[in-house]
Amino acid sequence: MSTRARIAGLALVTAGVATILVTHWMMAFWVPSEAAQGVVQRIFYVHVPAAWTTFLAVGIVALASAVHLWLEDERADAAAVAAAEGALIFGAIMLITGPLWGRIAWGTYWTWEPRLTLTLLLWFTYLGYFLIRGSVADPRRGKRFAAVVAIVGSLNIPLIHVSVEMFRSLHPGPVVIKPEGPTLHADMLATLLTSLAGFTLLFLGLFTFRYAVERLRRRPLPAAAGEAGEALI
Amino acid sequence: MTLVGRGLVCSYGPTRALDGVDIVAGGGEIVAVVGPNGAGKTTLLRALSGERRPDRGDVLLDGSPVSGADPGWRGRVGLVSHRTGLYRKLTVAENLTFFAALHRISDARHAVARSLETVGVATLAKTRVEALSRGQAQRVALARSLLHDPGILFLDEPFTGLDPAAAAALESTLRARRAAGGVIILVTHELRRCLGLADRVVVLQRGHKVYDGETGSADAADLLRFFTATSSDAS
Amino acid sequence: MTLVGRGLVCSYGPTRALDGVDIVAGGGEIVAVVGPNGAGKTTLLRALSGERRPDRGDVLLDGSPVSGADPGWRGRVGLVSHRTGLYRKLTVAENLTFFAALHRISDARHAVARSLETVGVATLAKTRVEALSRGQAQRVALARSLLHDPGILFLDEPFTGLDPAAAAALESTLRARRAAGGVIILVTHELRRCLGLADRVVVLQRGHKVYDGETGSADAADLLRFFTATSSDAS
Amino acid sequence: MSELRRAWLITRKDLRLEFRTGGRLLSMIAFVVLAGFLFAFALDHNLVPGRDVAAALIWLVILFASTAGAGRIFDAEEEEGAFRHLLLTPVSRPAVFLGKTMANLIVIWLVTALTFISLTAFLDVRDQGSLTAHAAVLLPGTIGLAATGTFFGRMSRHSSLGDTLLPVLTFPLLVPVIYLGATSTARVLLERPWTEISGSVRLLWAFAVGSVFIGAALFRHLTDE
Amino acid sequence: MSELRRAWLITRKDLRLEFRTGGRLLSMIAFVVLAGFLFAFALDHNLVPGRDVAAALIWLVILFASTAGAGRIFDAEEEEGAFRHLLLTPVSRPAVFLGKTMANLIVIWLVTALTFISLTAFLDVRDQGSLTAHAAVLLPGTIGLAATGTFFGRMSRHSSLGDTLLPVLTFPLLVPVIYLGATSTARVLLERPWTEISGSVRLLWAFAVGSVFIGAALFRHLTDE
Ligand code: HEM
Ligand SMILES: Nc1ncnc2c1ncn2[C@@H]1O[C@H](COP(=O)(O)OP(=O)(O)OP(=O)(O)O)[C@@H](O)[C@H]1O
Ligand SMILES: Nc1ncnc2c1ncn2[C@@H]1O[C@H](COP(=O)(O)OP(=O)(O)OP(=O)(O)O)[C@@H](O)[C@H]1O
Ligand SMILES: [Mg+2]
Ligand SMILES: [Mg+2]
Repeated sequence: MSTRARIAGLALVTAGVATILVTHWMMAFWVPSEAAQGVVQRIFYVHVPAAWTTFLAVGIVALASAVHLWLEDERADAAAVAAAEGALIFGAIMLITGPLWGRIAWGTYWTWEPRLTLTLLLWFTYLGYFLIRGSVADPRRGKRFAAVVAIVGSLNIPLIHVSVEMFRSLHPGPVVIKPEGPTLHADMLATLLTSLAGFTLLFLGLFTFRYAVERLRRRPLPAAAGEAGEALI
Repeated sequence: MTLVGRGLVCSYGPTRALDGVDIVAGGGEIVAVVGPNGAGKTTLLRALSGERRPDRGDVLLDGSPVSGADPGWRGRVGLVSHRTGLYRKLTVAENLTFFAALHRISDARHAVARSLETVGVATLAKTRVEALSRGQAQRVALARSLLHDPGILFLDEPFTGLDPAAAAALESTLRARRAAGGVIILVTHELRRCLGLADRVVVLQRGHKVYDGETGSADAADLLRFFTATSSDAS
Repeated sequence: MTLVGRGLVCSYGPTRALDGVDIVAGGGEIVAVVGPNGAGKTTLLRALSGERRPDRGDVLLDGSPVSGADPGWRGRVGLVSHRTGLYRKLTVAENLTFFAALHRISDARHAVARSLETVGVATLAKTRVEALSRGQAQRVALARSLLHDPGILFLDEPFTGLDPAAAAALESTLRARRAAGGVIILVTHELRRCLGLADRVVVLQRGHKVYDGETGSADAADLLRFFTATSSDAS
Repeated sequence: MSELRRAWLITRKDLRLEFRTGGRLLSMIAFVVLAGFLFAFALDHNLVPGRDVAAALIWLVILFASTAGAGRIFDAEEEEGAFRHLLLTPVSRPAVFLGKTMANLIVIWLVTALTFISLTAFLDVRDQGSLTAHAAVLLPGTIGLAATGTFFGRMSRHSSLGDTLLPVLTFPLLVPVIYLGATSTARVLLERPWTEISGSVRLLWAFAVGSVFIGAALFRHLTDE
Repeated sequence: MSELRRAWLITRKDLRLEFRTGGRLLSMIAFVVLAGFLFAFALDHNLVPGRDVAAALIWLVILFASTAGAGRIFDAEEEEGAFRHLLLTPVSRPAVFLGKTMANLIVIWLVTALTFISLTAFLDVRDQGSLTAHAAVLLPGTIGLAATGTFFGRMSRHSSLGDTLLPVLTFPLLVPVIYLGATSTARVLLERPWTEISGSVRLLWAFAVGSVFIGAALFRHLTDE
């Protein structure tokens, strides 16, 4: 199991990294610059895929958490933990690229506008996910509690998505995912989708690795004699 | 009917309150659980009643596992705990009627009146719980635990605050329920009373079971010595 | 030192919980107060300690009236009541240190350590009260009542939740305080224990004193019969 | 069906406790009336018409009622440890959640009604917007807030860290509700056509239904150890 | 002197309980930040400048903190019946009152500070009025409200009638304070000269000193039966 997981993880990570390298080439030499913002706009190809990968990760955490609550399956909890780490990592990428872009596009790193605030809170929620697991006295209760947090926290995603329309917002609205279909130059769309593929592959690779490690960590240790005897009763 | 706890382990954070306890209680049997303060008696009742799922081990009724998540199981259990578990701002009758309705008792009014009769506080039905004395409140708590005629009773120091008459009445109620085939697990510190009342006694110490035997057997006196000798510290 | 309650009357609204009770407790004497549930024992302690001013009657210490409004009096009184009276979110040591400071105890740390030692919970000093078992909390409540070495002790069912070892330790503590000349008023339902421990026993019933005599005298056995016979209803 | 009846029993019991204690309701009443006073006196009515702050104020008070309620709704349950006995009866967890949410909701409604009266009295917000339209906005909003309040109120009782996380978890849920609610109420006050409001109301209903269902489904994880 | 030290012990104990429980403080923080959000998004900033509601909002939050605090400040005392044991120590009643008022006050200050931050963030009320001037207005106002809160909080615990009477009793006291406070803060925000404000501040101080002294003097009638 664990060798297979290692091979699968390695393959996925390699594919992801390769695709991301291709994206970088596309970003640097291939895709046309956006008219208004110029070169700066190219951070778009990192920012948006990072955001979507975060969403994917959060979705997996919520799903796995729901399964864990329902079936009390350790595997589901391990999957949730693995995905939650991904959510934190890709969320961090999004939260770093966003302000960098904002510094140039808006003249400020940060403003308390709805999408940014909600995104930050989303990230904190999944930080809290880990804190709560560790801090509740009974570890099993901690897991279930964290699962509840994960599910409630994931409700944030649709809100983040519609927040741009709901509130007066600085942040640009959807250019790809909207009812009328994408309003984006075809080359830009291609670059974006390539980048998205790379991020997703990378995430799935890391996820597979982390999942295998979690499973290993939870395997009951070859116990001392007393422990083993007790377990048999 | 037999209630079995098998290899029960319960921790509060780093504290292991129960560390692999096995306990068996048959129908028509009163099992007394004794032990020094902090031994894990209350925790044992919490695990058996399903209020707290044990970290390890399981609870079986007639061989099939039970859990607090199962309403069927909860309907068969009666519990008296350290606190009265009543709503202070409601009257005695309001409290009991509320719990009777949640227990789906069809003739709630009658059941409430009868159980208040049993514990001798019938005249207090319209009094708010906050205006009761400690012993009166304890009687109401007992009435609540008997309301739905539960087959399995968990009693955590039920004699607390009861005057001798009420204590005697409780003893005879328990004897009657034993005769009717109920399972009764009784935690108490009054060794004399428990030796007179219970069929079997289990001694806990620091989360371990250190004694388990018939009260009638010759060991009972030893047990008393044993228990009082080793329980000098609560921590 | 003699504590006297004279013609004490206390009502809760229409309920007369105490209806003209006289009680005398000398220094070096343990007076037990017994009686059925709702007889007014707790109310009597509240009146004597000054927590509740009686509607009529007064409390005298060595002939001069005392009142809960007088800090000097409050400093001499120790109290154990039905509830532990501890802050659940504070640790055991924080609780006791707080009360020690309010009692103007100069070497608070030492006093706290010593009183925890006495009740056998020294190792729990850093535990929050919410994480204690019932008996452990009761021990801490006892420790708090002894902290400032009070000359007058009011104990309302202090044996609640104590294991036999702790109960024995409490008995010997009380004996030692009696020897030192303290006034001790003890409410309990354990007749055997109170007959063994107390010098005098007072029986309350529906707010009236119905018996008052030495425990050594021949009446004690009668008393037991008398008490159990008449207390069939708590209301 | 009979679980609904049991939920209603819990509601009735909670309301009875609420009215006998009085504390929460009365402090809310005091707060509402004082808030009306405050804005009536503090704002310069030549510059700021009362109507412009009325919507925000209404929702602020509703928020207050559900925030203050969130923590307190389980206080009476814990006073003498009654909740564990309630949980030990065969009543289902969704029924407990619904019962408590309903009690919470009724208190919020009372407070909201009072707010309207207080605003009418102090801010001269009179005859503005039809009552039906106001109710149509307030109904889903208060349902959603009551359910969230019950859920997180229990959560904060359950774990010490949960408490610290509470604001972080509730914000993303509450901010949009409050925003949608306040803007819709403002439009109702201005007597704008219903089509300008219906979109928000639909979102509020989605939130209300979602939080009631998710709360009911997940509640047992906050009650069974 | 040593009674003051004992009062401080009570304050420290109360704050410790407050921070370990978290509930009250956190629900206030949530409320404050959400209130900021709400007014920031709900008001049309072209019509209503944030500054105009800022003063009312600050005082509303302070009022909320002291109202919510009033009932809860004695909750932890009653949880296991600790208060009667506290009262049975030789500590004087004024010291108990001062200790609890101080704890109440510190929580109110924390909430007020947070309100300023939240308003600065959400309502763009930045660099308006000197901090010293704001503090000069808020100091007596919060002291007065904390003392009244403690007093009436105990009163509502003490008797069931007190509870019903509470709003009736507190209103006449609180309305002027809130009014004076909010108008003064509004003037500070507008950077009006101090002479326009000093009269109100003097009245606020009179209220603060008065309520602390009267509270301390009368407190024993609320504690000793
Ligand atoms: C400052 C911190 C920022 C954060 C936290 C942030 C967050 C996000 C998130 C969460 C998404 C995904 C939303 C969704 O698809 O539902 C997103 C998408 C996007 N962001 Fe940002 N962003 C930030 C700054 C910026 C800036 C400065 C710009 C450009 C001016 C920008 C432009 C975009 C664009 C164009 C999209 C794609 C929209 C779509 O097609 O849905 N972001 N951002
Ligand atoms: N909520 C809790 N959190 C942490 N530790 C706890 C908690 N409840 C109990 N404990 C600890 O677990 C141990 C067992 O407690 P338990 O209440 O089961 O004892 P017990 O046998 O019922 O004692 P007692 O006779 O005093 O009632 C004790 O050491 C106690 O300190
Ligand atoms: N707060 C109260 N309000 C109204 N009535 C009360 C209150 N407290 C006690 N009573 C009533 O006063 C009477 C005496 O109560 P008290 O608590 O003194 O009895 P007790 O002798 O201590 O009983 P127990 O043995 O049960 O502790 C009882 O009838 C009781 O119902
Ligand atoms: Mg116990
Ligand atoms: Mg009593």
